[in-house]
Amino acid sequence: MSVVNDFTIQVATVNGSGSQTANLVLLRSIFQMGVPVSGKNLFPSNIAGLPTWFTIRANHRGYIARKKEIDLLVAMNPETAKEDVLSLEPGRTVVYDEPLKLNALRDDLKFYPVPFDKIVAEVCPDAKLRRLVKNMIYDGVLARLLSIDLAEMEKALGKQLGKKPKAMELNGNALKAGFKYASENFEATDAYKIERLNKTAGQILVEGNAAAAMGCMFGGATVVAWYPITPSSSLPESLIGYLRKYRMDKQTGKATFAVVQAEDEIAAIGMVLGAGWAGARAMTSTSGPGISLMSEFAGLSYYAEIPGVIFNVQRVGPSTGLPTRTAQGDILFAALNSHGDTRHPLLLPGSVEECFSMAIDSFDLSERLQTLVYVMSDLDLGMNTWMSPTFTYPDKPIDRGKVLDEAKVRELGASWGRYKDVDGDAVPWRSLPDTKAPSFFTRGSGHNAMAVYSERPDDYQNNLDRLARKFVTAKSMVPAPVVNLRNGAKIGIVAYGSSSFATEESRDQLREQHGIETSYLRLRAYPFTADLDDFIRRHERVYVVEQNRDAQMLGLMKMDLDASLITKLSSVLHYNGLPIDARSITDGILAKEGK
Amino acid sequence: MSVVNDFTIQVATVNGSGSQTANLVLLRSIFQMGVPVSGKNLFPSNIAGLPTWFTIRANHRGYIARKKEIDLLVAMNPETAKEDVLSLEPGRTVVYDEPLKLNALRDDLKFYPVPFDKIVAEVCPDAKLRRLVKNMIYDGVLARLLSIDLAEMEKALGKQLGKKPKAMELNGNALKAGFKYASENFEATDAYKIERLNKTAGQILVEGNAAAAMGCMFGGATVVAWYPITPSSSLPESLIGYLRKYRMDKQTGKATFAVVQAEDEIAAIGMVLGAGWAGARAMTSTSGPGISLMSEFAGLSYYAEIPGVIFNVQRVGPSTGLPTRTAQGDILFAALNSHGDTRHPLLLPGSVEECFSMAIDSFDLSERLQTLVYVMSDLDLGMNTWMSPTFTYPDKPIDRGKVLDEAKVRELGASWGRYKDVDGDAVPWRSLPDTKAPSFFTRGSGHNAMAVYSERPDDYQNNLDRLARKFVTAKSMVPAPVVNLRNGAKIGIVAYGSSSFATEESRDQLREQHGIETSYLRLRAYPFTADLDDFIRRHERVYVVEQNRDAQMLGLMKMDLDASLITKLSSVLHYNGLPIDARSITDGILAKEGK
Amino acid sequence: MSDAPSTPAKKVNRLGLDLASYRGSKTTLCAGCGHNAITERIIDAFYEMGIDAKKVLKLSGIGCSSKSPAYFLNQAHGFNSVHGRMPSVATGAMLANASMMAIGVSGDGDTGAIGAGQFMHLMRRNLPIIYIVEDNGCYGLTKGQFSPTADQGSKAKNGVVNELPPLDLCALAIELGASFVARSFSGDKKQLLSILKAAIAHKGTCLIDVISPCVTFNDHEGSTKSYAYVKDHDEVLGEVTFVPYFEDINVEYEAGSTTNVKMHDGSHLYLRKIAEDYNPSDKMAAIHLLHDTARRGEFATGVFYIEPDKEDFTTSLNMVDTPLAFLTTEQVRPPKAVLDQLMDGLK
Amino acid sequence: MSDAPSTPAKKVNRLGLDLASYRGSKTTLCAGCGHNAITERIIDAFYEMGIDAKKVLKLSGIGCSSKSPAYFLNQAHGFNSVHGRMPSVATGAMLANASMMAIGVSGDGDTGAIGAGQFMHLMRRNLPIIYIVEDNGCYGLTKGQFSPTADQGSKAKNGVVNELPPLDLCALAIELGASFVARSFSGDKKQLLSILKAAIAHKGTCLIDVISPCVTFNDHEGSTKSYAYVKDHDEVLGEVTFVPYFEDINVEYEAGSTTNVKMHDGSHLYLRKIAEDYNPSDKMAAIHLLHDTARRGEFATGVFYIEPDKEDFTTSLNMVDTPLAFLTTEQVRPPKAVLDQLMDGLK
Ligand SMILES: Cc1ncc(C[n+]2csc(CCOP(=O)(O)OP(=O)(O)O)c2C)c(N)n1
Ligand SMILES: Cc1ncc(C[n+]2csc(CCOP(=O)(O)OP(=O)(O)O)c2C)c(N)n1
Ligand code: SF4
Ligand code: SF4
Ligand SMILES: [Mg+2]
Ligand SMILES: [Mg+2]
Repeated sequence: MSVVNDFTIQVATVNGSGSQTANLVLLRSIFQMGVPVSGKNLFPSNIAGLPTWFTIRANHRGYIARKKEIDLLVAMNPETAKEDVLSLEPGRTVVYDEPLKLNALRDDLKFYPVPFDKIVAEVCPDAKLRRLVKNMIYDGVLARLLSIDLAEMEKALGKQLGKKPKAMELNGNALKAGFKYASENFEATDAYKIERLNKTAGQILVEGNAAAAMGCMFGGATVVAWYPITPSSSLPESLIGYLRKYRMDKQTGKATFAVVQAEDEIAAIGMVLGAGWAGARAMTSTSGPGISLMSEFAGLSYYAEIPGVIFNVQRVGPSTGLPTRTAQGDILFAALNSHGDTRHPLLLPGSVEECFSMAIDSFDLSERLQTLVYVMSDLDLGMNTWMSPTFTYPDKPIDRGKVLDEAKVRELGASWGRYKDVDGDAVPWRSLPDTKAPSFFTRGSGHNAMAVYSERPDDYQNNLDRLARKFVTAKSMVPAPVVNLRNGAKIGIVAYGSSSFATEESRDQLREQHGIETSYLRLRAYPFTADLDDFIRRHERVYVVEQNRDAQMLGLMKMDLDASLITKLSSVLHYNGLPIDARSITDGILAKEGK
Repeated sequence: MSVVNDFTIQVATVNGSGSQTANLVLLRSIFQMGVPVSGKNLFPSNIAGLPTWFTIRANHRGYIARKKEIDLLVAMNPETAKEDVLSLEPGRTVVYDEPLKLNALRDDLKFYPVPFDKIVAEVCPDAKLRRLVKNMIYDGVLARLLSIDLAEMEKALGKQLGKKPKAMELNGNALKAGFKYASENFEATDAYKIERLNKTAGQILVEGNAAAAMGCMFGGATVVAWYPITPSSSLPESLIGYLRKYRMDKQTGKATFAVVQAEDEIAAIGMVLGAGWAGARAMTSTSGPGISLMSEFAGLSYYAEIPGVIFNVQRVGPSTGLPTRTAQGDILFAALNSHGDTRHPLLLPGSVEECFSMAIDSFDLSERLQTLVYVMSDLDLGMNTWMSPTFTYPDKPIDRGKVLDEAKVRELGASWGRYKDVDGDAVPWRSLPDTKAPSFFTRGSGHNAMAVYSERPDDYQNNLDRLARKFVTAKSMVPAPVVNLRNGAKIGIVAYGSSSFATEESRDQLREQHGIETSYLRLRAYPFTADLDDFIRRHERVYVVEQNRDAQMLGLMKMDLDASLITKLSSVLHYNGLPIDARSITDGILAKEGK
Repeated sequence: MSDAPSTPAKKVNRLGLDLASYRGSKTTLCAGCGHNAITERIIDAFYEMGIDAKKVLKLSGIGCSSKSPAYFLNQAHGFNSVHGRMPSVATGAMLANASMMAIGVSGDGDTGAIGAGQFMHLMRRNLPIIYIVEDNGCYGLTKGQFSPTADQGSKAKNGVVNELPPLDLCALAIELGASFVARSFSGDKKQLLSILKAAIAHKGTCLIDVISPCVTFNDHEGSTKSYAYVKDHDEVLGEVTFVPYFEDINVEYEAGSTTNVKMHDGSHLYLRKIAEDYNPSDKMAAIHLLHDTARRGEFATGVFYIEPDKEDFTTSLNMVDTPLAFLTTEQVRPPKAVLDQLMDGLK
Repeated sequence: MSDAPSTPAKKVNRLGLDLASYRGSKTTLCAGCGHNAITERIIDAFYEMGIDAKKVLKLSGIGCSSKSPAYFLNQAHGFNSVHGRMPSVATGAMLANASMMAIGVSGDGDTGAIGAGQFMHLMRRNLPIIYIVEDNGCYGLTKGQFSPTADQGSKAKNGVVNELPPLDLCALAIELGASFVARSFSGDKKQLLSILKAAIAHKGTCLIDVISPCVTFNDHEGSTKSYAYVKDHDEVLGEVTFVPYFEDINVEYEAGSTTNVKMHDGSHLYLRKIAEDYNPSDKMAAIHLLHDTARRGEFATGVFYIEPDKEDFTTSLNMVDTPLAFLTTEQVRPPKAVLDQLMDGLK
């Protein structure tokens, strides 16, 4: 009996060897057959020549988180082939480059040797191109082994290569040659199979960074200052593409945006604050090392109350660390980012869909609160390929918050003060240059409510207190958590961001395999809302799932929550640089439950 | 009846007007009379022309924290004179510049008008010098009013001016002229009086930054890289003076140190890490904005395990804030300083004496742990003048920690790995360049225990886990808290750093004025030791006293402590930029106690 | 009232504004600080050029110098940002609203030390800004430490000797691509005013290095940035007289050997040469002059280099005319059809 | 064993070490990357100069280029620090142990963008270091974005055009005070080796800008940093032959118009001039040459500037001979009497 629509394929290659096309074609062809999929690329921190693993998970129930176990290995990389094969569970399948002779390693696996070089030589006369085309052959082999419709592969290839007839032809031939070789040499296997389903209609395949970039465009970002860094770069780079295509003024052909590749992250955030101060919707995108460098400016923005959006596509620490490994490791640092008493709101997208929608919302939130907003994505969410429902067009116009217009200037008159709380929500009205509103001088904390220079202790403390109250106001503006309560569940789970899909899958495992019902609260923002308190109160024990060592979100929760609630909390942590998987969460919870 | 040896004098001047000498002479003359004193300078963030207040507290019980109420005001600054006078409690004394006519403002104060310009014209023929000498006159007036021995003032003046005969003469004359004027014009007042005591023998007067600088010299600092910033600059600047005097090699006249004024704080910390890596005892000194800029390197040092010492003389946030206002506001940010999972040990000097001793210890601690150590001073401790017992010469030689020497290389042989835990304390052995020990390549987290490049999930996680264990080892190396338990006390107080003196005074107030016994734990380091748990366990309610808005140390405690202990904790906070005072703590505790 | 005695007409500029309208808050710098004199000249220049202060953005880093923007043009929005980072803040602000005129004030520490990288990249971008370095060879606000423009061998009050050669910000600015590079002295009213007016008319980066003595910390022997020293060693490159387009061409200046530079806005700048062969459009000659004078321990002053037609950064970004800051939802949010199209491509 | 057949003597240098002793780990850069060729030349140079690798510190920032130190001199301690901050790390390391020789490897992004400020100040200090910029006009490791040395007008693979003029790191280094400034091309084995050897003998900052094509991201039309383009436009300033002090003066080189530069360690460097009047001790001439060639869209290569006697930073600090890293408690802790004296002063 074969496993249908529920297995994981891993392609082990070397980076720079051009396997990306083959992998995406494989992914997409399964998707086109209506079977939910996700693709994860585990790549090294160099450009070419080091081991890379692309993992495709197909799952009829729609689980799209990482799964630990590999069911089918495509072993193209001599360097890792042995270890890759040795780490498989018994009974699994290996497609491999024939000269590697991997079949000698174990006898509890199914081996399919493929003479890639021989086949590619036949279909690709130009020797220089063979390296690129070779990978397409394993797609053909897999089409045959997994019963994937070859036509779907060809369609996917077309989508991937676009209008490049020569490339289409070469790759198409390689695909067919692989299929043919498998048909002729391997008895039809029953182990793993893709069968048509109807579970991907209305769905898209997209990376979180591209989704966020679309969000930025529709969110009305006007100034983008960035500095390249893995795994963030593809966000601004996608955004540049979208802006150049969709944000040029129809009449004049001129840009409704400015994008600057800054000289570093300090300059990037400086430009964002300068632009935000002068009235743009400004943003930057970076990763941990950039967040570190932005700390000083972040503090200034908090006190001077300047809007701006920072996308933090998180990777593990530190700098000179592993830029291609994922983590949710900057939570505490971002929330507290700067010396002195400082707090920043965080948005926590839990899907590519939310990368899109929260990108849009982040600009409104930032302008309404007049403070920096951090959108905390991560490498897994940002750079991997996720299935998602199509995105929803925003139904509200852009909200620029409390910006003085002529009417408001008349209304407030002399009572206006840049840092005066006239509405009781601790959010003052701001005045933009080049308008009819009064001008003012912007500084850090050395000012009174009227923005006049002051070193008075009372002015300083009053301002600090108002800023604290503003952070309370923020609770009413940030997206509430998504709560799923189960009748009678004693256990609650709190998770956020890219841990969400694995957490949902883990809840199924706990219920189905261990008879444990759990409720779930998915955080979507910091500061926390009262929903969190309610949720914890309703449950006996609450597990906080995160991808870092130091239980960072739990740390933030402890700082805010009533001590009686804290006694209920404990952590399930995953921090080896790989995306979290459901089994790790399930095992973590079972262990703490004493099971 | 007069108040003897227990009052506060405030001199209100304009900065740049040369009042520092007069103020220190006044301070020192009281000190010389055996009466405990402390001096605090509240100065603006500019160089000349803005209001400055110098406050001297004399207290026979030895309280040296700030006291809120002013008993005797010397009003020299026309700009603030009115507000200064209006804010006094009834019955207090005002010495003022006659033309200001302050006596018209209130009739519940004692006023002593002094025609400073007239007097100075008589004693100082050179008109250009009068501005400088004028202040000495109020010292003379006060000597008379407070019964301070004029000879002690002259002695203090000698100490201050050293071997400058002309300056001595001019200032001495002004002093005498003031004394004479007061003798002739004011009836001997009884309100406040200094009487000789014997409570300053064996004590010194010193600022925390100078004390820390001495500690750095005796601690064997060899590389100092710094960037000017208030209120830190006087630490490295004092250090330069000490090093040039006491750390030149006798035989060759050459320096046993290198001091570099770096181009900014990023360069300063980079130099510290480069030097620490190559084997120096390296340090920098900065304040909050510098800590923010050092974040990226701080993370690298945590993972690459490079020693170094950072003195953080804290001021309020943010940059462009109030550089001349004090706070304990960088606690959380420093402890967590960098993206990713990172923790840094903090030393928390609670007196100028500890500024000295902890500076010495910080280098040993940093080298023993092979990590950055933050010494968390602040403006109040660092720049104000404190009475202190004389400092103790270190009784142990310098401890450079686990540095491979030839014997150890032979012993460990091939089993050595730069990041290998051979001793079970999670602290590996390090190898320095230019020794017989093996070389290795230093990177952030992309390495295994042998310092070989690795992107393996298990290597990464193992290393993170070892680093976490190393932080546990740190608990056995950092100074334990100072605990004072009171029989039957239900209330415990936790404080640290410059809050200590006010906290001790507040305990006396609580006991003597409100009948409340309290125990006290003074934190001296992060990570916390088990003493803290014990202390909390012993008490029903524990108040954590800090000088920041966000209860930062409490936040760190919550992250570490068992939830059952957290329920006992609450905060007493002071964050208006002025040094904390006992009354604020007492009131804060009383309010929470419902009294 | 109609029967009020007639008063002499208040002197006003082309906008009908008097000089006072161009002032700022009261200075909190030391009496006699060179920075205050520069502030005065800035006020004069904006007044005389008849610039609408509401169209000006004032930006700075941190330092005594960086406090100055609070002391001029109260009608303009100002931003005292963080140490060394005025260039990036100014860049962002000008992107948000490219119709504004930016004036950035920095110090030699702010620009030459912590801000060196941002300084370089602003020059390279040729951002339209008047970038004034109030150059006193020391860190005034932190009490007199050496800055990177301190003279080699000069001695601070505490006896420490500066062993490092000074940065020449003008030579660097020219090398880096700034399109208007000048130096003056805070005490030279006439020259500084002319240069500032010329800078106001130029579109692109105007780097003006103004020697500005710190009377408190750097006015000691051994420092070349003290008043006395500068007065003796101030080599005036040429007198600058500026003819703004809204005034008669008929300005008083001596004829002679002049270079007529056509400014961005059509106005002209005449340089009176001292060196017979000096040409402000020749980079190499400018660098040469700077090196030569520096070698002699002198400061050249004047406008060293102008490239009036060099494209500035905001122009190169091809933005719509409406400032980005004021675009509406309709202008910045593509229609739903675009989202649909994008979604289709991902199905 | 004594009866083993005799093998031909392994080629060794003056320390009796073979070339292999100077190698590092296997490169993980792209095949054909210019950076690898530079690594090879570094190995050759240290081998030929007979330098004890244990006396070398290898330092870098972040980037493909900054990975290089792992690929040479395995016997040396290496430090792959953070992006753009190699200069400060190197400075600290050399203070800790001034007896070492430092080699820093950086990229054009690492040095010209995020590291511009530290680059400036290292040059200004004349820190003794061989500072190599592996200059490919792009950010290799982050996949090919433009760096500040990318040519104006060149087009990245994604179609974005670089509108900004390139920084000339050599001209800047000369302006800033580096005492040895050169440029070469990663593919020019002979010249690069000579320059490296000369740099090894020089004490002070040796800035070597090595054009090093990125075969993966920048080897496209429009980029002047690609192999093909550079080969066509590579203007060789002069052949450099180095005579190290431990070898015979008798080195093969053509006689002709030469400048004999006395190096810090007593050895000599001969430059063969192409331009008749070129003199590597003349700053202005060097800057002139760089501007001229740059204007023509060409790269000058060779040693542009040498100031052999300029005091280096570690020397100016007047440190004791024992490296600070190895001072004992007795050497760094003054006796109790000093503390007593200090305490007395505060009583
Ligand atoms: C990140 C940071 N580091 C240090 C400081 C302290 N600081 C304030 S102003 C200044 C130097 C000012 O020198 P300069 O720019 O020359 O201005 P001046 O006061 O001489 O006019 C420094 C170091 C700071 N504000 N921020
Ligand atoms: C603070 C920080 N920002 C960004 C990055 C990402 N990053 C790594 S290498 C690099 C640029 C490398 O370019 P270059 O120095 O020219 O080296 P090349 O790879 O071209 O040799 C960048 C931006 C980083 N590591 N750290
Ligand atoms: S300290 Fe110097 S630079 Fe600062 S205001 Fe005073 S004179 Fe000016
Ligand atoms: S990406 Fe470019 S710079 Fe990086 S290793 Fe490859 S060829 Fe070299
Ligand atoms: Mg200055
Ligand atoms: Mg590069």
